[in-house]
Amino acid sequence: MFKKVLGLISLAVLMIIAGCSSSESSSEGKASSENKNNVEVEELRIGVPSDVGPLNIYTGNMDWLTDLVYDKLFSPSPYVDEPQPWLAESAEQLDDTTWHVKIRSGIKWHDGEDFTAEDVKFTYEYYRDGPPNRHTHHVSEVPKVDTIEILEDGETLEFKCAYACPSMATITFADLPILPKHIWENVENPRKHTDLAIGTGPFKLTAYEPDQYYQFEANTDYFMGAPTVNKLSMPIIKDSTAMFNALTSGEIDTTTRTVPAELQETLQKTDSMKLASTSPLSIVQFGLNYEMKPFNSEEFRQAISLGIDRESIVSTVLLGQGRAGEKGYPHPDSPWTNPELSTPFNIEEANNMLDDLGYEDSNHDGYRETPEGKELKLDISVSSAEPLYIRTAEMLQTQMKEIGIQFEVKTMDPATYTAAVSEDDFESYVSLIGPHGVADPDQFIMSHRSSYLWTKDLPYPEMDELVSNWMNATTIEERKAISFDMQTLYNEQPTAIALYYPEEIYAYNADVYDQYVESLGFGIINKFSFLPEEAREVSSTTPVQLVE
Amino acid sequence: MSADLLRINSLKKSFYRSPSLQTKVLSDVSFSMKEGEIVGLIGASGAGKSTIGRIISGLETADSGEILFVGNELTKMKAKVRRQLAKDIQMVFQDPYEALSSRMKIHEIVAEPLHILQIEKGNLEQRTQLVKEALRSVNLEPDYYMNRYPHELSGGERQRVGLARAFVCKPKLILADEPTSMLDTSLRLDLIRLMKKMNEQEGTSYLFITHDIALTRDFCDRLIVLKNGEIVETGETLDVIMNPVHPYTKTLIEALFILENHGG
Amino acid sequence: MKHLAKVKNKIGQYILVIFVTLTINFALPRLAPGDPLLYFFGETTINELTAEQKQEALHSLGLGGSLWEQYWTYLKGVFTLDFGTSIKYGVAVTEVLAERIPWTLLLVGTALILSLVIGVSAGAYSAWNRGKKRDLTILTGMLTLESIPGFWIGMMFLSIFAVQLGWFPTFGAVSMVQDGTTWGYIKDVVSHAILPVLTITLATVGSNYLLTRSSMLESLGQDYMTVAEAKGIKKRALVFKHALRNALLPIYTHFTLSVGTLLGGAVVIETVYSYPGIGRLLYESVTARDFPMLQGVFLLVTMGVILANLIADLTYPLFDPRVRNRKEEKGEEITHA
Amino acid sequence: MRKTTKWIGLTGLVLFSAMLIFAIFGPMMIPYDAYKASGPPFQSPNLEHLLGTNDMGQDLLAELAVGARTSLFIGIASAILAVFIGGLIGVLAGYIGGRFETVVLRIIDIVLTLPFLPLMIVVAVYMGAGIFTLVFVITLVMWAGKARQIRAQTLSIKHTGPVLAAKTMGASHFYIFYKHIIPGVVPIFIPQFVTGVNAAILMESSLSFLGMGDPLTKSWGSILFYANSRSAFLTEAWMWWIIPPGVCIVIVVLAFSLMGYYLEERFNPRLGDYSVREKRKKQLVKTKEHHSSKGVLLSVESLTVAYPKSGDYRSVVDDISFAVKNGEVLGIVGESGSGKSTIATAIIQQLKRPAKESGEIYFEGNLVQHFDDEGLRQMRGKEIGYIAQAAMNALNPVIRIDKQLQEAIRAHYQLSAKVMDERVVEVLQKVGLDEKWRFAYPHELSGGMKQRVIIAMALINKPKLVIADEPTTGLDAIVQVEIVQLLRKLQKELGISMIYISHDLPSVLSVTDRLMIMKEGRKVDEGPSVELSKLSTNPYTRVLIDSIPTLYPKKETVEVSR
Repeated sequence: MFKKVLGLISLAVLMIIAGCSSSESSSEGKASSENKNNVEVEELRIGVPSDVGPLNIYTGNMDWLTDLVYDKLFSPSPYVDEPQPWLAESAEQLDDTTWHVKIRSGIKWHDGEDFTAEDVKFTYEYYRDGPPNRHTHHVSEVPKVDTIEILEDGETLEFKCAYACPSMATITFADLPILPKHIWENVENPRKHTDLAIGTGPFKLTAYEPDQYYQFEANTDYFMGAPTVNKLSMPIIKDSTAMFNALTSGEIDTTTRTVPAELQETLQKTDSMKLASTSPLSIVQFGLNYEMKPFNSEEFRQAISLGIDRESIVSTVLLGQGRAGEKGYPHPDSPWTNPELSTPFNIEEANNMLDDLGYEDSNHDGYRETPEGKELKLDISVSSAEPLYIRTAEMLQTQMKEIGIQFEVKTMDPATYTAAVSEDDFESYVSLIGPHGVADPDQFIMSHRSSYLWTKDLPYPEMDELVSNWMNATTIEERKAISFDMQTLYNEQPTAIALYYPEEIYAYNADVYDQYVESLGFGIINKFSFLPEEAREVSSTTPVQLVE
Repeated sequence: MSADLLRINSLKKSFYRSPSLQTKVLSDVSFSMKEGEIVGLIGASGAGKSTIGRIISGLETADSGEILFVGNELTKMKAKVRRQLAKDIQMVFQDPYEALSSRMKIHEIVAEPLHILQIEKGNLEQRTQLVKEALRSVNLEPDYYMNRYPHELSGGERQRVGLARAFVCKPKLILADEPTSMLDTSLRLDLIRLMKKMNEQEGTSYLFITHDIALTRDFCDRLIVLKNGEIVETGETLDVIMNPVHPYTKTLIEALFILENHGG
Repeated sequence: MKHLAKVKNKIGQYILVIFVTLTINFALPRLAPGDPLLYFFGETTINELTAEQKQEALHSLGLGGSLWEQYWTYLKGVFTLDFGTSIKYGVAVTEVLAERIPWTLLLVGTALILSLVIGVSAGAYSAWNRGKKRDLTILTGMLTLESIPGFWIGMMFLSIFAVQLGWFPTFGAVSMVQDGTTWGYIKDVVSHAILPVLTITLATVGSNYLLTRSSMLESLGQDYMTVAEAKGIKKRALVFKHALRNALLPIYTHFTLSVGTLLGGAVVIETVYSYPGIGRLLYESVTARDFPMLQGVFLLVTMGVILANLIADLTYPLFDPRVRNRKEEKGEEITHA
Repeated sequence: MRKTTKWIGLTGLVLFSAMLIFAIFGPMMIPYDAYKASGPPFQSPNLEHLLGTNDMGQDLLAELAVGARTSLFIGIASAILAVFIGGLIGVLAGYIGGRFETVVLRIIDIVLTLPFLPLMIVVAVYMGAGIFTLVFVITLVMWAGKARQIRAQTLSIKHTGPVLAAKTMGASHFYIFYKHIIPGVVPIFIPQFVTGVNAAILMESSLSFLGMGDPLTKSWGSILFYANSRSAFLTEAWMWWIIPPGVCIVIVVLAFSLMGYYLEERFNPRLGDYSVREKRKKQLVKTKEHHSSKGVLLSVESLTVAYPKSGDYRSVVDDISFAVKNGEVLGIVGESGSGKSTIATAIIQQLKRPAKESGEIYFEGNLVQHFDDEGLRQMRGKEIGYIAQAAMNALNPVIRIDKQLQEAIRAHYQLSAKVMDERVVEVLQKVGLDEKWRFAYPHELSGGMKQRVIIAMALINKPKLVIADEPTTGLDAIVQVEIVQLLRKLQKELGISMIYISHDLPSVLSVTDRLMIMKEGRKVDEGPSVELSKLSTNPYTRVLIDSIPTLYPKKETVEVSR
């Protein structure tokens, strides 16, 4: 009886919801049919594997998604060689520490307010002084922006850095989304700001239902031209199988979840499905706790690196869909990475190094003991939600046995794993690091200061010297050169060993939409894929590479 | 020391469910028994007669009152000491199908009191002897019955096993709670006779709880009639049967009379 | 009245249970390592933060202060039904819950009722025909059903009915785009719900069936059945009025208990079908260490279970007149039979 | 029926043994190490790898065999632990009772609301992911339910005869505990264990599937975890990567379910021995016309009823013949087990299965064995009233008295509610019950009152024959007399025939016209009641008659003061 009542209530609730949403969708329908002029596709459905809230910069990190709503001064990202002005009309470096940026005029926020230089000034100051998020170190630390002034014309801003900042335009300007001052100055606690994001970008966020979907509508007044898609619907589908089920059954048109190697063949057979290959600028790495024995020894770390047969990991775990991490860290496709880097596989040398270090198998159990004669057994921590990395770790375990080092794989739930890694409560781990970590050169410096790759408090004279040289360098070229040296140094004794550079494959239904472009590090689902030809040309995007 | 085997002084007992609701089961019951005496406790269902038995045997505690057993105050005893007295007070239950553990063999069942009271501990032969003796005293051939399970026995045989269990440690007092009510007519007298025999041979006393006055006639020395938790009449068995005083006793007897005379 | 005192005592005990459970719910996620900041900032950024910055961030999320302070805030939140903002979703916890509850009720509620109806009728039918071929056929069928893991059924259904045959959608509770009519919406909701409902039903019907069967057999063997049959009443009345009504008592208890459990227990099925229910919300929140969200879900599930328990306790007398005014507590027999 | 039950149990055992053998010997027989790559990844089945390989190139068959070990271990270990812990706590709670019990019960409530997933994570953090963690968590979740059920069982044992007896013998708690409570509870441990194994195996697979198990240990759940995360459902790999572990789970769980079913059917006394009687087809009813002319209402001719016992059929009623005339009261007397009640149920054709019946029963000259179901239904309650033993269970406990009475009318007559209620009031008055009791439930009545209701129910349609099966057993003397008098009065008033069955000779003598004495299924003596009681020379009859205890020995004549 009780259940029946509940059932009726829930049915009633459903009816009400039905009423509400149906009225909503019908009104939307009318609106969209009115301004259909520039539109190529009415609606595109993109499956996304996770969500990040109502696109508050402070609470979620999914760059390609926030990018749809927000614009940056430069575009597309810090991961390309030369980002181009976007919200900025132009930018010039006056001296080592001063930049002038002129913003475009006539741009409006999604709520109709005018976009002004005030917004830019506000945003940069907010990032610098306010609570930290993933972007803030680009103004508060590397580089450090001291003052921001709006010049008399009201459209030009002057940025003054604390020390030389040659890469402002290529990195900072290309990375920081601009927030609307009129909204954010009233936000009391940015982390509890739950309103839907308002930006200047090509798409307006019209609905967000946690764990269910995002809905975007084209910003037809977009300053780079009206988007080619009128409506973006993004159901959130966590499970990989469910996602590709939806794709094959035609319920979604494409997905940001990349196609696993084992599925490639099946999807390729599906009519109207096209597969595009991209380089995602990410690395799957074998992180070592450089603060503990035996990983505190540079030679030991190097021996480990020499003992890894990256090629066989790629062929087994990825079925060849990726490149072996033999070009070290950071990502070799980034313009900021030294192309000469090399992390070879050489068991003999690894063995010799370990012998020299005094790690010998004194009890003949097949594993080396420490120089003190104690048993040596090391853990590889890995998140239980990442079967691919578990497999990778299992392969590492086998490979390390070849050079006599005993490793044991330890799985834990994702949050426990991340906590363990961030609190240095691990011995080694396998995980993925994305473009922000391995393609943004400033981040490489940050990582060395923050304890990610190294920590400030631990002496590392060679690196410290390079870092201070880097700080003092005033041109991008100079910095690049120093960066290359730092990278060479780093890869000789890596604290995080690059295992492989995954290649990511996107599948999409070409019958519905076939205008995708790749934006380096973002894959094919990025805002430029939905902008008209002119806009794509401005930013350095590349046509998609189809998998045959 | 008094000559009384058992003396009950103003026993009271109620059952509580909540402060507002309590059922009086016994209100101020007093009586006594002499050694070797057989006393019948008569009453209809709900009169409280079983409760008296359960209180004496320690299955329940009284709210107030005294129980003197050979001069020992039972209610104030510690459980451990109280248990020692169990040798002298044994109980026979109403339902022969329920009272014997289906998992134990007959000899185990009969030996259980010995085991519990640690009589002849370690002397297995002596124990077996006692068990056999007890079985014989209830006319069960030990060799045939010892290794059987209760479910292989008829109701009458089971009740005799129950009796043998009570006899085995030669108690002074046996509380027999309607031992015959579940038995067929022909078996009732058998059981009564066995009990009587034990009384004559060993001087065992019985507190015989029943609603069937007819059974008490040749068995009990004295009757106590209980109604709604109060004693309404006591006296020599024949006296009570022949000259009931209390109307309740009269009704009880009349009822039987009617049955006996084929409906009168 | 006597009944009242008992109810009071019972409610008192429940309040204690609720309190302890709430405390466990508070403590449990905090005992696990990791905090919501990791989810918030991501692995790279969190390493760049100083201890003060982390503290500040926690504070701004309402998770600052000592454990006692947090506990106090939590308890206050429980009573005012204000759990704050979900860290993961950046939306008020109550809002997320309000959105999820109808879906869970629709899914689990329908499945529970279906499973009950099917299980009870099959169980009763089977018991009535005990030993016959049809009893054994149903029995083995049900036992087999009960042996299949729910997620496995779900995956198979999804592959066959949604992907291969394309009869049903593969994910979610409702399509994002509607045709605008109420009827269309209902059709859409139903088509999304059919497979998961069926899966939960199949996964739970076995236990309802077995319980009904054995409890039916128990009451079929009772003396009152012989008496009722000897009255010459019709077979239908015999089965439904006499046997089933008695057999339903343990089933009712089982049912009320499973209401609460299933509320938070359909995680796996909801994951398979990407259905936005409470179970999956719990799973997601645990993974993200989204404390405010977790607390909200916990409270909901706990209250569901305890409420179901309480309802079972209090309504049982309606179904069984014997416990309505029993003279004594269980096992305390006053007089002999 | 027993046979099929046995077969079902056996099937379960065979399935389980097969899986056990696979688990024990499988890993030895299969030439591949499940933990080592033995071929290229993602291979479909071939001669080398019968089930293909997984994403690491490990042999799937080898994985399955090793997984069997893990899954069985987790299932059995968790079930043992949960039953053991739950059992101990449940037994203690049930036995000790009082506040301790309340506390335990509330703890169980709390445990049953524990959020499973965070619990799993917390435990995994402190114990590390692994099979022992799984066992621990599953036990932690499962023990409470077991404790609850085992407590209930303990409660029922606590008040049984043997325990009370031991108490009066002065047994210590410890003694009672290990000698009576534990042996009494342990039998239900077995079905609890069986369901526990099932639940644990399913739980393991679900947890592993969600990735919360131990992905490094091969179990059926973790195989499915990898299969799912490596898209096996989307490719044809599901046939060899998903079906086999799923089938393994089903086989083991089913095996335990089947064995559990067998144990339940075999050892749960509460399930009773109910089984449905065959449907009766319509056939021409054989008649004996001459009966009615002689005033014979019922005649039973060489009735034999046998039940199977140890492979053979044993007669409980053996070649019994008798007749009941109109208005006559026949008494059937005998010890319990002499077959008296079987005769009663045979007359109304309600013998429990699998009875074997021969001989003929004529009611009003018609052979009742030839009645179809509807014909029997018409006869029952309308022509023949049945008064069952005054046992506690003869009335349906959840239905109000008036409903139960009305139902008896409605089965045969279509009357308005008002008329029916009047009939109910009337018949209640007739059996000497205040009409207000019709609104009561059976448990609200005393034993004597219940018996009156049952009599009322049997008489409500004014049947021609009433069968009273031990109507006074278990009632105390005063009530017995009242019931006996009532029956006789009603019988005379209504002029009905009656069969009065009892082992209580005095009450029988006072009601019946004729007596039939039975022993072990056979008729040993028959004759008019008074004569029989005084003159019978049959030794068995004499024993019965002589063993009647009398208040007033025959020679004495005492006046009872009224």
